[in-house]
Amino acid sequence: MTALDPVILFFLFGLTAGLLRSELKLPAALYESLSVFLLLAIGLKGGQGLATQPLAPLIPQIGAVILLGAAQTLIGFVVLRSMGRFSRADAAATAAHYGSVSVATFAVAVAWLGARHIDFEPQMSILLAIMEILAILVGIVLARGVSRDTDWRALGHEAFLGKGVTLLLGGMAIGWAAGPEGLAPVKGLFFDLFKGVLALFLLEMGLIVSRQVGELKRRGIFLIAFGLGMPLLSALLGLGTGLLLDLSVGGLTLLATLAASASYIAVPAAMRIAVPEANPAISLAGALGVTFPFNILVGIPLYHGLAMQLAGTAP
Amino acid sequence: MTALDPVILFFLFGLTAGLLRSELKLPAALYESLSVFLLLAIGLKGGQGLATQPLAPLIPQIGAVILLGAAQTLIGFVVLRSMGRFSRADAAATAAHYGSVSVATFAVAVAWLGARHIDFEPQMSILLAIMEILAILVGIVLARGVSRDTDWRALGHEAFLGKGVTLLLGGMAIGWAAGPEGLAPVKGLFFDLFKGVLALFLLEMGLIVSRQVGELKRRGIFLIAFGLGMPLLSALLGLGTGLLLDLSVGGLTLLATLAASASYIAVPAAMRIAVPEANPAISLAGALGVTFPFNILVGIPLYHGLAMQLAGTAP
Amino acid sequence: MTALDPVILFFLFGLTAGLLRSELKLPAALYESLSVFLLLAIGLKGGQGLATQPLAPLIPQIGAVILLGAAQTLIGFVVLRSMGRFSRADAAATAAHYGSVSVATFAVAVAWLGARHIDFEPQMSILLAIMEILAILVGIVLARGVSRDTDWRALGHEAFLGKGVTLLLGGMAIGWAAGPEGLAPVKGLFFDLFKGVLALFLLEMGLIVSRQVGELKRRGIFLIAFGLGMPLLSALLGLGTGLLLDLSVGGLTLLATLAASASYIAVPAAMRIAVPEANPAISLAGALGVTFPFNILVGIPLYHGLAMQLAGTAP
Amino acid sequence: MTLPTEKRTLLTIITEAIVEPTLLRDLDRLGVRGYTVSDARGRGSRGVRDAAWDEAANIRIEVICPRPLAEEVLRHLQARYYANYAMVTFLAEIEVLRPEKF
Amino acid sequence: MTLPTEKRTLLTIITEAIVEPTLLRDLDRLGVRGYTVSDARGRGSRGVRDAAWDEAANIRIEVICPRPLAEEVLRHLQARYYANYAMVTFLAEIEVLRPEKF
Amino acid sequence: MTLPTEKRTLLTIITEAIVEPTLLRDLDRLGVRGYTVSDARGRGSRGVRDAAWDEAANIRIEVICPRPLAEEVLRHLQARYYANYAMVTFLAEIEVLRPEKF
Ligand SMILES: Nc1ncnc2c1ncn2[C@@H]1O[C@H](COP(=O)(O)O)[C@@H](O)[C@H]1O
Ligand SMILES: Nc1ncnc2c1ncn2[C@@H]1O[C@H](COP(=O)(O)O)[C@@H](O)[C@H]1O
Ligand SMILES: Nc1ncnc2c1ncn2[C@@H]1O[C@H](COP(=O)(O)O)[C@@H](O)[C@H]1O
Ligand code: NA
Ligand code: NA
Ligand code: NA
Repeated sequence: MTALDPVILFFLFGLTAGLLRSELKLPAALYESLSVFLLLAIGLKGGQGLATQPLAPLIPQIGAVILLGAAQTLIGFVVLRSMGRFSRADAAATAAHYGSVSVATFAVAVAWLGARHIDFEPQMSILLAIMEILAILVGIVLARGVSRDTDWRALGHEAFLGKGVTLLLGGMAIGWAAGPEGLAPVKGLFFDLFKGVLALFLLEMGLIVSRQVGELKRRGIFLIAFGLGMPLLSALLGLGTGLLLDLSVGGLTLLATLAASASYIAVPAAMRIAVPEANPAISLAGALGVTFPFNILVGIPLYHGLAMQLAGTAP
Repeated sequence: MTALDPVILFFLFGLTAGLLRSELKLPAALYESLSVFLLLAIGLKGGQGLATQPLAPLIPQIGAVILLGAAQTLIGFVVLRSMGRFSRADAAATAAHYGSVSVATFAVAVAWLGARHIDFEPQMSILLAIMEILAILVGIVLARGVSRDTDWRALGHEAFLGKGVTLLLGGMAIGWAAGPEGLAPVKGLFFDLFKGVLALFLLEMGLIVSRQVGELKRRGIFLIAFGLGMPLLSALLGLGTGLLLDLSVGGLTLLATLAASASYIAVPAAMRIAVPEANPAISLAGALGVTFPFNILVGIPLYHGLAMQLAGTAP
Repeated sequence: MTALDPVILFFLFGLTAGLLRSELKLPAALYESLSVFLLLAIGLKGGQGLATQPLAPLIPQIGAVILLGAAQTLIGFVVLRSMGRFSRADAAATAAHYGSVSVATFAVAVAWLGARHIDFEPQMSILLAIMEILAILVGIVLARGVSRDTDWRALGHEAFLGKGVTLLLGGMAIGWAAGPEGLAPVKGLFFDLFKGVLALFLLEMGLIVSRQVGELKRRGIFLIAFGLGMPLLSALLGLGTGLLLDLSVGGLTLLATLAASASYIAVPAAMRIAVPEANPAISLAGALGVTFPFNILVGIPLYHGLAMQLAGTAP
Repeated sequence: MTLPTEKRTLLTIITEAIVEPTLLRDLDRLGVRGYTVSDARGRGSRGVRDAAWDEAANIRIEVICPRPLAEEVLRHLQARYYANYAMVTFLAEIEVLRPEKF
Repeated sequence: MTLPTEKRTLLTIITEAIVEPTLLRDLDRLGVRGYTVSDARGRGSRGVRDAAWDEAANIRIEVICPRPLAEEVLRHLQARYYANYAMVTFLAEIEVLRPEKF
Repeated sequence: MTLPTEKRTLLTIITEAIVEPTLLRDLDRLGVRGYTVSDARGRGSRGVRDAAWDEAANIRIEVICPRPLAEEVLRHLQARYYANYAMVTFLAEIEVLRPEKF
């Protein structure tokens, strides 16, 4: 009944242009700038929300999503090893992608909820950062085992001081320190333009996703099945966790979306260095070529529907 | 009486800085990003207009501008061959520039009409895309003749899937699918910032135009005369076509501007590949060094004045 | 009592991320684009202010800041030569940095005053440009002496047609020609987004400042002392000059800030070419590593407090 | 122990950015196994190309291959591009480790 | 009067942008005195890398050094990177003016 | 049939981005017929230059010319830039097709 969100239309446009082999190409610096903007904006929004409420309830929530992320990564690993017959390295790297989160998917869900005036807990951005950090650590441990000579300092640096996590946490710290009033002067840039910037970003995402098609064809049906099944399972785990944490319908939807989403920026980069024998094309084809479009086109409304039923507020 | 539009002032600033050999230089990625923005925004605006009206009247209009563009290209070719003694390749390539359209000129005209609250038909952006596509095809045919081994597939790809046409058509499709309400969330970026972005873009255009002066000096008076005369003739053809199509005063002005404008992005790139023996410096010196400034400084108000007289609504 | 401005928080975030060696890095094209934007916006604001008032009082003001800038550069030179035992080249280059101005510092001061609804004279942007031009000339003369073969044309080109000065003067000319009403269509970009853009810019500034720490450690205490003492002294000179010119409290604050600030873009580039034997790392470590943070964190409120006392309007 | 390197030819092509897609397709067709492209600007007999916008940008293509293939590519470039495009090419002798790769 | 140049080896490495920090750290450790990095894109046995985003971007690293050090670096790259990363390396003979610098 | 190539010298200069305009003017004055410039970053005796902003960016200039001219340019660079700027230069032997062009 409701028309497609324009941000989704931008994604479909990019995808179509890419599949038709149009010469359309955004400058790399624009893509990077848009992603800096989105990470900061999400951090700022979360941070300013936190400024207006007590931080204590955060502690159990953080603990819960750490368990959630770890569980997802382990389940993914087992499925990929046993059913997909992936090598240990490939299974660990791919599982780490799915145990982590996609900021673009999160942003689309935030925009989707915003368009429907559905509130959610501000700490969702913190949980986003935590799941991103965690999955990198778990993925590396899965691939390597924990040996004596694990360089934990380098690992921690990789996980906590990567570009995405830095921008999210920094944005959150600023938002928290400034509060909603303090942020008013920069609202014109970071909040009012959020959806437009997200739309442009998704145009580029569509172009990038269109390049995964070749790899998907090569890998066949298992990767597609995993790319669809894993987010569904993860969303259910996310909804379960959210119910235990007593989240609102918006919070449930977002936690399900976070769980269902798969990283395609921070984790690939970290895995490429930490587990070099894993083939990055496989994980990316799954996370970007299947799971990302599934989540933004089908997943988010679905998870929201389930969240309403579980919260007993079905319309 | 009315002050100069700020977008024009930005153009003059860029031009002056370039002529004075200032060290001012915008990053190439910024220029590219601004042009992506303008093409998308024009497409979106056109598309959302189309969403609110029947598409049937479009068909005769499309047919008419195809004839208009083809006529302009042929006239240009004949003039350049006979009066300018251009080689066949140079004449064809330059004529293709003038048979096509300049998105920047169109954007300035849209801003000019907007500042005066003059409405126009939303399908002008479609006509823009059509004229851009067409001139590439006609130009190539003029230069090559249609031989057996014309690679029509490559040609069509070049014409329909170039960056500019893709963005225009994609923006239009999104605008049409979302409609004015659907676009509301991205309005803050694509519509509210339109004039500011156009101003920055024209600053860079001024810098680029300033570099054409050397070539103009080398080529002498004929190129300047052609660069002034061709748009005037084309504008009259455009006005005539617009009257037949029963366009509003705003629509007449825009169609005259489209006809008068000469491409300096899509067509040069296409001609460079398809007609490599043509000297690109000549066409660019004419289109950018003479016709573009003439149109935005003098042409648009002039065409609007003529449009009002022809429509019998002179103030 | 008042919370920190968000722009300052962005600076502190960048500084912290840099000191922690985060992988955060903004694309170079973004940094350049933001600085183009800020220079234009400051020019436009100043220019539109000038459009509404007579230009005659400007003449003594321009004369006064020329003397102010020259005095600062000379004092800096003498101090660096005698107390710092700098080589003639290093002393001249560093003094030129301090005799000039920092546009970022000026922008933070403008935002700071704006947030407190404190008015100031629009010609401050002109004085900014003048001080920037002058310090380059004085610095070169100090380092070289004025010999027969001084290439005054090249020098003038360097000083007047550098990127920063061109954008400031061009923006001012546009703002002046268009006036506040004329600028309305581009207000959405250049004025409404000003603080957000400044915040992003300061994030990058924080990252850049964090890299000066190594050099500061190497150079020891004198450079830090100079980097703190010189702006304080300059601010007093600026306040004195402002009182003679009968500026408002806002104008006094801005002139003190201008005097106190040290260039880190235009002057380093000019000195690198004109005085190559000077070590650029020293001047930058002082101007960026000490003086810039000092001015935006401590200096601006301090200078404003002094301005109020001197103007006899202490709250 | 010195490394068992083998000689190959490095062909470098500096030309207009606009021909990148066409030229790379040509390289594929001629049997080149790989190439590297970077952005550049410059000056030559066709004037200054300062990369301020796409029309005035250069690229720099490097191809490592056996000498005969390098010469074949050069011959193709000479026939198809030299007359009409800003283009400079040169050959250099280099050593590689995995000769089967190039 | 000809210039008193001396021979050195230029080692060029073309590889994935993602390994830049790790690889530069390795170079430092191996005793390299300097290097130059630029951005690139390309095609090779691991497919097209068109630099549309970080994952698909290449870099081009140049190191001027004595031949033995170049070979040591190459041996390290072969052991540590060849199997798992898109990477191409080659050596060329060059002449420099300040031999003590490299 | 082998191609009729001729030997020339390729002079590569890696230096601070800030000197680009001055240096290119010098090259013109010395009679160089063309050059190619690309952006770079790096490390050397003057520390890390990571191109995060203009002050810390490098460029890489290539000039194809006859050996004597290359040496003349080098001598000029040595006299005018070596002491005060981050700069590395090297010469390589290459082959070109159109000797009259360089
Ligand atoms: N002598 C040269 N040395 C290095 N690069 C050159 C030389 N001549 C030309 N180039 C490069 O090749 C491009 C095309 O050269 P041309 O066809 O001579 O205009 C120029 O824009 C330069 O980037
Ligand atoms: N024959 C070649 N000539 C020049 N560059 C190459 C060649 N083969 C590969 N490359 C470059 O090296 C990168 C990695 O190559 P590969 O490991 O073969 O995928 C490619 O993306 C190209 O940029
Ligand atoms: N050994 C080297 N190999 C390759 N590039 C170098 C080397 N040494 C210095 N460079 C480059 O030249 C620039 C200036 O070097 P320097 O003057 O030694 O600081 C550095 O920033 C690097 O980009
Ligand atoms: Na997940
Ligand atoms: Na036209
Ligand atoms: Na100062």
